[in-house]
Amino acid sequence: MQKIFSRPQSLSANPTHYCPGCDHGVIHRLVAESIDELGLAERTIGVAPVGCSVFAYEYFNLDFISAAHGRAPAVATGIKRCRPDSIVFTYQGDGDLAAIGTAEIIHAANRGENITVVFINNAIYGMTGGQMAPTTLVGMKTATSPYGRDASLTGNPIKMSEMIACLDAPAYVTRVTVNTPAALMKTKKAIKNAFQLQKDGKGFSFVEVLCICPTNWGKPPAEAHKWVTDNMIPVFPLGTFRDKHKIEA
Amino acid sequence: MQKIFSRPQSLSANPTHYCPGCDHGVIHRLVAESIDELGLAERTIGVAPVGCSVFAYEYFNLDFISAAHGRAPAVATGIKRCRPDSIVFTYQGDGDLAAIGTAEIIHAANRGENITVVFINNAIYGMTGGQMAPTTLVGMKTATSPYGRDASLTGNPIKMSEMIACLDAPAYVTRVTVNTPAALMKTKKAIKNAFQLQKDGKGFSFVEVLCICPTNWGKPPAEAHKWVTDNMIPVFPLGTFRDKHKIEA
Amino acid sequence: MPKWVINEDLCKGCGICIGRCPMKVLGVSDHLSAKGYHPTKMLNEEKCTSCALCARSCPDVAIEVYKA
Amino acid sequence: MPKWVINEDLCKGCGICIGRCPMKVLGVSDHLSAKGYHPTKMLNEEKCTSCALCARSCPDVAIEVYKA
Amino acid sequence: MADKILMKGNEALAETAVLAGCRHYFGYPITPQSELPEYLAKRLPEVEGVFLQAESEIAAINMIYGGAATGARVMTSSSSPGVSLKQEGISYIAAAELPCLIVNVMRGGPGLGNISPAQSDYFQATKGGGHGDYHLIVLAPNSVQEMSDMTMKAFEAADTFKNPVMILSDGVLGQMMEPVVLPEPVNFDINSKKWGLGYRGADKKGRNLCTTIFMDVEHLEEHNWHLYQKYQFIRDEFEKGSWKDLSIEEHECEDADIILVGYGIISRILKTVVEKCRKRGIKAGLLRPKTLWPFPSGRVAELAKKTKQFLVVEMSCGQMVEDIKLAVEGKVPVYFFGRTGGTIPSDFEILNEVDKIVRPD
Amino acid sequence: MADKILMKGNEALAETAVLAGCRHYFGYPITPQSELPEYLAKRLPEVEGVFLQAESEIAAINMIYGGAATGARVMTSSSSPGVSLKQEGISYIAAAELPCLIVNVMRGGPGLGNISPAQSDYFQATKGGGHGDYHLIVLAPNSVQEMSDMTMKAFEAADTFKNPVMILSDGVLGQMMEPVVLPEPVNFDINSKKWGLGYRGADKKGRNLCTTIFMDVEHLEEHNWHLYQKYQFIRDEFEKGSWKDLSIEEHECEDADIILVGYGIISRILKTVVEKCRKRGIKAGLLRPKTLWPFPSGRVAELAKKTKQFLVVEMSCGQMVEDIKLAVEGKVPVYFFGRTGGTIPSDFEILNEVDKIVRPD
Amino acid sequence: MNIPQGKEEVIMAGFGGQGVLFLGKVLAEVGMAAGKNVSWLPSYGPEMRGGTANCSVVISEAPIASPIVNEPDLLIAMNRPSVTRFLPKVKKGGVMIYNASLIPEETFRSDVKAMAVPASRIAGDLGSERVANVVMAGAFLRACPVMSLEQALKQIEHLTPAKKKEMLELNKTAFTKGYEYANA
Amino acid sequence: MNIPQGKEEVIMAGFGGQGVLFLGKVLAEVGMAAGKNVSWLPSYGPEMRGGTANCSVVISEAPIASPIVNEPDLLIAMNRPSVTRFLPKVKKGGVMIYNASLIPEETFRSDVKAMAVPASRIAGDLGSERVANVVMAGAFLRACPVMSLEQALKQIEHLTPAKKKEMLELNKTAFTKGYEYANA
Ligand SMILES: Cc1ncc(C[n+]2csc(CCOP(=O)(O)OP(=O)(O)O)c2C)c(N)n1
Ligand SMILES: Cc1ncc(C[n+]2csc(CCOP(=O)(O)OP(=O)(O)O)c2C)c(N)n1
Ligand code: SF4
Ligand code: SF4
Ligand code: SF4
Ligand code: SF4
Repeated sequence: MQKIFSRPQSLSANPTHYCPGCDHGVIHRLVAESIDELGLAERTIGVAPVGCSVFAYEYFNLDFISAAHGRAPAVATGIKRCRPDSIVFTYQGDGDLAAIGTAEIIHAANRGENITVVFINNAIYGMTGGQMAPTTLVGMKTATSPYGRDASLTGNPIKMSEMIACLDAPAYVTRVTVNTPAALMKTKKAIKNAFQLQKDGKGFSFVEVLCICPTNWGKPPAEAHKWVTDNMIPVFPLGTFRDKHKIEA
Repeated sequence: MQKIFSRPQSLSANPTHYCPGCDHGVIHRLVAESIDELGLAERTIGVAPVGCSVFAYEYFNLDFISAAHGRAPAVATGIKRCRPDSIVFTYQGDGDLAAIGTAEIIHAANRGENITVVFINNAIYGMTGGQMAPTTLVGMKTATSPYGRDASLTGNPIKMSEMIACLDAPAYVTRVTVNTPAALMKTKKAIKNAFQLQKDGKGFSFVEVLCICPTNWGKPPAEAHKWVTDNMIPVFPLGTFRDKHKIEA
Repeated sequence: MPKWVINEDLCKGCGICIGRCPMKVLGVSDHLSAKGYHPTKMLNEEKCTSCALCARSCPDVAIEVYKA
Repeated sequence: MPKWVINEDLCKGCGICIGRCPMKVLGVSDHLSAKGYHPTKMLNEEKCTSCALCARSCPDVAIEVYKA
Repeated sequence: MADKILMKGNEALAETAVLAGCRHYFGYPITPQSELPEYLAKRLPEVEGVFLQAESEIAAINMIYGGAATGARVMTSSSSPGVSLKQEGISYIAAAELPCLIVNVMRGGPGLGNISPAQSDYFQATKGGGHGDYHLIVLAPNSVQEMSDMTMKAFEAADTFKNPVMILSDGVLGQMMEPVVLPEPVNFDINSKKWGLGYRGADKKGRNLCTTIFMDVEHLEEHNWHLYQKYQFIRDEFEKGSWKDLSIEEHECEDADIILVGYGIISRILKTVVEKCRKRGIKAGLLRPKTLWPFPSGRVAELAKKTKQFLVVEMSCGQMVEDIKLAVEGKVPVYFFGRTGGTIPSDFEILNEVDKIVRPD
Repeated sequence: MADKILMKGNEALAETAVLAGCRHYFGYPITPQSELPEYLAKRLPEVEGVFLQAESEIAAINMIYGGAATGARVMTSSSSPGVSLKQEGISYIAAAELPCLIVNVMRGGPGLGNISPAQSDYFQATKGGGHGDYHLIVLAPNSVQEMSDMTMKAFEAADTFKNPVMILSDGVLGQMMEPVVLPEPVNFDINSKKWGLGYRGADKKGRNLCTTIFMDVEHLEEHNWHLYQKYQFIRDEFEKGSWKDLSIEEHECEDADIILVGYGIISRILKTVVEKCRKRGIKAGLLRPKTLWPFPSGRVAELAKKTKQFLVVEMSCGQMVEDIKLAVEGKVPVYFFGRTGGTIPSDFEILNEVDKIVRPD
Repeated sequence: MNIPQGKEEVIMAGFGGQGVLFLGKVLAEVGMAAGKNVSWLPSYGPEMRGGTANCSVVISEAPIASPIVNEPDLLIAMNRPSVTRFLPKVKKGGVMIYNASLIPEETFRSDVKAMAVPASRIAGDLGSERVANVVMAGAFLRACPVMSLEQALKQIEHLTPAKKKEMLELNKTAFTKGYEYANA
Repeated sequence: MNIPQGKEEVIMAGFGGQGVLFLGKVLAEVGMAAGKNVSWLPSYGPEMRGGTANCSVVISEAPIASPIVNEPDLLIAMNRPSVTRFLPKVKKGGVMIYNASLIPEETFRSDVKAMAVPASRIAGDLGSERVANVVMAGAFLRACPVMSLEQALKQIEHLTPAKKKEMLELNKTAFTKGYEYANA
């Protein structure tokens, strides 16, 4: 019998604490596969955020550090500047990266730090129980926008990829999702591209993944994945906003 | 004898502590004139930054508060939300707004707070003695970039107006300068537009002014003003990046 | 040796694999796992083409797929 | 009463006004002000057209301009 | 009993803030206090108030700085790591003498730690986690009822002394439900504070200014001693003045051979311990500081003359115990027992400690 | 004398960091310490090091967290308001037991205050301005020479105890120039720390992990007491062990009727005062804590048995005086004299205070 | 009606979705309505994610010192892991009510009275497994009779969100069935 | 050579642009080269902006307790405001060297010896007003003779940036002129 699919090396065997159907698990796997395929495992250092993926370090067989909420890009900068030969990536949610961590991600990107950022945009704060994120859609009801997000009071969802693509330094900025097998393959490619670029010393790479939070959206996974297509993608268009080195070409 | 020009009402008679030729003084005057002409003086609240203009409150006859370094937009938000009938503006330097205050300005802009921001971009930290700012030009020598800013280590100058114009909410985003009489008139118009919009409840208005820091640039004012044309404008193009309500039309 | 192997301790019964299986050969088992979930089970291994779409869709990497 | 009045306590001798005066009627006085600057002075009031460009350019609002 | 409602501590605090006339909340989510902002996100719009989730704790505390400067009753809340981020802002607010309410629902630290209840931010709250010589008034409730009562008091104290007030709570008090009787609503008028930015009453003289920079050494020193005087005044008000009731709670201390000291949730456990001690013939007493700053040092010093020893119990490695020692001045032994990381000491183990002390062998 | 150079305190500290093997600086400008980053901006590139001006103090301290986790010798520096912003990060670094150097060149507070010298961040530095039970090792130089010497020691202590070390200086020490003799450079190898992230030595077992979250109450409590034990050990090392020399400096305390206590720049003024006192027949002594945490309480307690009183002098409203009182335990009176806002007390006025105490009337 | 030992300390535990916290709330409300002192303390935090949930309720004649329950008088176990985790902590002579639909019968502890209630099945029969927690609440009232069934049902009414009227009847029947089953 | 009273406490003050801090540095280097203990403390901060600058230097046989100078033995005043601000603080019997080009002569203090040095003019004659500070340094050496002129000039060399060779001669002459003027 030939093995068609099994767990990648860099992904630990620990069961995750994620809710049933949560996309975090699948994206962890794609990151681990990319690292394995590029042979980077032994020199990769991951930076976990504060968010549901705070325990990401439990799920990867890699050197890892857990950063303070929002500061992963600064932590990654410190690591990369002290260990330039290592491959450094951050894995951050939208509260972590687009709210409290805004300054750190913008400036790491603007400096063109040679790191990779995997940005999990599920339009909500998961770990703390479903509060509004800067990425929450207008009208969406959350624990802190019980009447639905009102643009006149709190503005519109913030588009990090577009904003980061305004900066000169970033090498690669792309937005993908995992709500279908096809989309998932694309995301795999994007994440692998990002690490490839870092490996080649090409600078800052940023992959935004539109994800579901079945628990706090109050929707079963399948329905949630459809909701991504119907509601999130229209606001957060998929696509590549920067590809300095034509790696997708 | 008819008076052609004298000090605006809202500008106090105190001599400023600014260095000879520093643009801060002229811009203070334009802000005061705009407020006077729109008859907003008695309901305007200014927010001073930490920077050379930390004492701005000494130079305006207006209610004023001095914010912590970089937090003026948050302070202004607190004020505006508690006193919606008041006119609130922040006056911030590039260290204050584009470095430590990145998250606060981005999110105040993204929420569309109905405030006015006057952003003094002199490509350097003035008050603290000429350190590098995120807006410092590549190759420019400063106290903390003694060999000239190296894009490969610290990236390129950050363009705040362009970045803020990526957001949906802002009503008005423009970049001007004051290095010639003509430019100065334009800046006056821009600042007045910004306050007009706030008065009309149209939301967030942002005026970036390219300024000189003769002291830390080590250039006499006239030369410095020319340097703006020759070196800064090519990197920070003048123009209006957002004008939702066609106020310039 | 079976084509399709599931680790019931990892499966959280989210049902994603079931929905993604082109051959519709996966279903929910009625027993509860130790963690309190109803794990996915193989209904008809013959029809399974070992495409591994289920495995690749599983957030918990609970499925392994083999081909004869 | 003069067209052009300067407040020497405000003037910092930055020279901007001198450079911006289209009639070139402004110059540097040789005495030091209390603050230790050489304030600007009017060289030839006749030629001054009261355009007030100097005053509008002055960062320290040290100049007032009148017209007959 | 009719008006008793079953509420979480976080919710009781939030509802009382509204009843106290607070119409503006600025904060950022963090466990174990998120029910507080979530409650206000629902409630404030019902009373034309503003609930604003800030982009961070730092933005939140600076919104408070701006909001408080207008004279409005404003509040923020967070938990340990988030409160650490507010330290610069808190120093500014104290320096500017702005009234406001800051809530810390403490969790386990240092670092990210965990979200279980703890009391390890005592030093930060009472000695000043921020830079410079300043003090917060720090209140420590021990029940859902007090989460409500002390919130009303907090806003009063803040306005009376023009000083930020912190409610130092913990995960248990925030999360637990108990029956609570809510207070009557008060009418608060932002324009009652004529110093407020944007105040436009006819009696306004000149302009209103709020700043914390005093470049001249003389001016800053003057300001520092002015604050110092104010803090002494607050001390007196709580030690013997009209705020005395908020200072301390005591049980059977007069004849006690051993006085157990603890604040917040711990004080309730200590009460059981005291009862059990008395049953078993041990003359124990309970001293519970309700206000942590100003600390009731005077009363502690008095008791130090009467009792044989103190046992301080905290959910920390020992912080408040320093203030007890400072007050006791070595007159009698001061023992400490602490549990950390979210463990709440049981009455059994504390009783055990008491035994070790009073019945050594 | 040949190798004496005239240097600013900030520069001497910076150059010594380089000699200590520090190759990475992350910080944000603030007066009165900016010469420090400015010096390193020039110097580090000369030795293939990295100087990086962060976007804020918060980014800087988190870069330190990441950098220190690799095993590199890293440092940051700031002044009071900037240090307040670092408190969350400092708590994380202490929790993760990462060695690094943090410099606070203190200025006047609270709030923006001013840029003149002050000592009002003592509580923040020694009691923990951040959340949770943790401690920094805090060194207090009093000369440009010590700005250098203590920097070398700081990196050693940080690595020895796996703990962040703070140098608590002030505007005068940072800005003044004095002749200084710099130490010999040491060879530091990042790979000497096998726990470092990215360490790839053949002897590496499994992966290296750095985290501060302990969700299980048991684990966090275990970690808290582990840290507590470590802090006790550090205490002993400074009190009686191999770090004793760094703990304290004394002059004529043995027979003193009054012991003057002060740290940093103040200790130098007190030395003059002691001399003048002795000349005038007043038996005065000088006690100078060189290390503020762990505090030399043991020695203070001993002296409390010998002397008649203490006079603590600080550039604050009174912070270190609490640690003196804790050690003295009421055995003799502890007096306090403070100047704030940037005023540096003159020997005259201190002498005056001494007179009031020893020759009342 | 009074509480046997003057104080009843209860721990209830189960899977995330089993509504253990609501179950606790019912107990507390019932206790409060009966004029007792009550406290309710949830487990919070990571347990939210996927795992298990539990909650402590104290119902007491005297004021409650601490809401923390280390040694419960009564354990309501909704699933097997909860038995493993909490049964050992139950006081000697205490009671465990367990969800017999998910927990196979066995001899648990000789010194603890075990009441089997097939809550999930009963709830399923009523049309929704989700009300198994309310069934257990009914059973609890039997074990700790602080008020009459009628009075208790009033509390259920008051606890069920007004807009969820359809839930109301279901909850009432579930509570009653639990009460009756425990009676049998 | 020894310092008269064993310790010389100096304050020098002037406008921002007058190089007062460098002047202080020269004094400190000279003192250090003479084997004395020295300290140098600048005014820093807002005074930078536009206003005035001043700096304290202590040169002493014994170790220096504090670098802060409250009552200087010697004041070097580069402009009028500095006289107003610091002259009152000078010790009885102390000395003030003042820049006579900017400060009109008058009777300042009967108990303080006033030395007039037209530093700006001398410097101007040498081709650059900017070296007025160095002229004053020369005058200082006369007032506080810690070493010979020759030795002092070596320090000037060592203090002038290598790449500013053209400055070197200018500085040396300026220093010498100041020394000689004060001599006269
Ligand atoms: C300084 C600080 N503030 C707030 C928190 C609380 N907190 C933890 S995770 C989180 C946000 C989680 O949302 P997100 O980043 O979107 O990640 P997700 O959980 O959705 O994957 C917050 C606010 C914290 N731990 N630290
Ligand atoms: C928290 C904090 N960090 C740093 C500083 C020091 N500081 C004061 S102003 C300033 C930057 C000034 O530059 P900019 O904002 O560009 O204004 P400018 O002086 O050029 O007008 C800095 C870093 C401070 N006061 N507070
Ligand atoms: S809360 Fe949302 S983001 Fe977090 S694990 Fe559950 S589903 Fe995933
Ligand atoms: S330092 Fe620069 S910005 Fe500041 S006042 Fe002087 S010229 Fe203006
Ligand atoms: S996708 Fe994975 S976890 Fe979800 S049901 Fe299928 S096997 Fe189970
Ligand atoms: S512009 Fe103003 S300050 Fe400058 S020289 Fe002219 S009058 Fe003086």
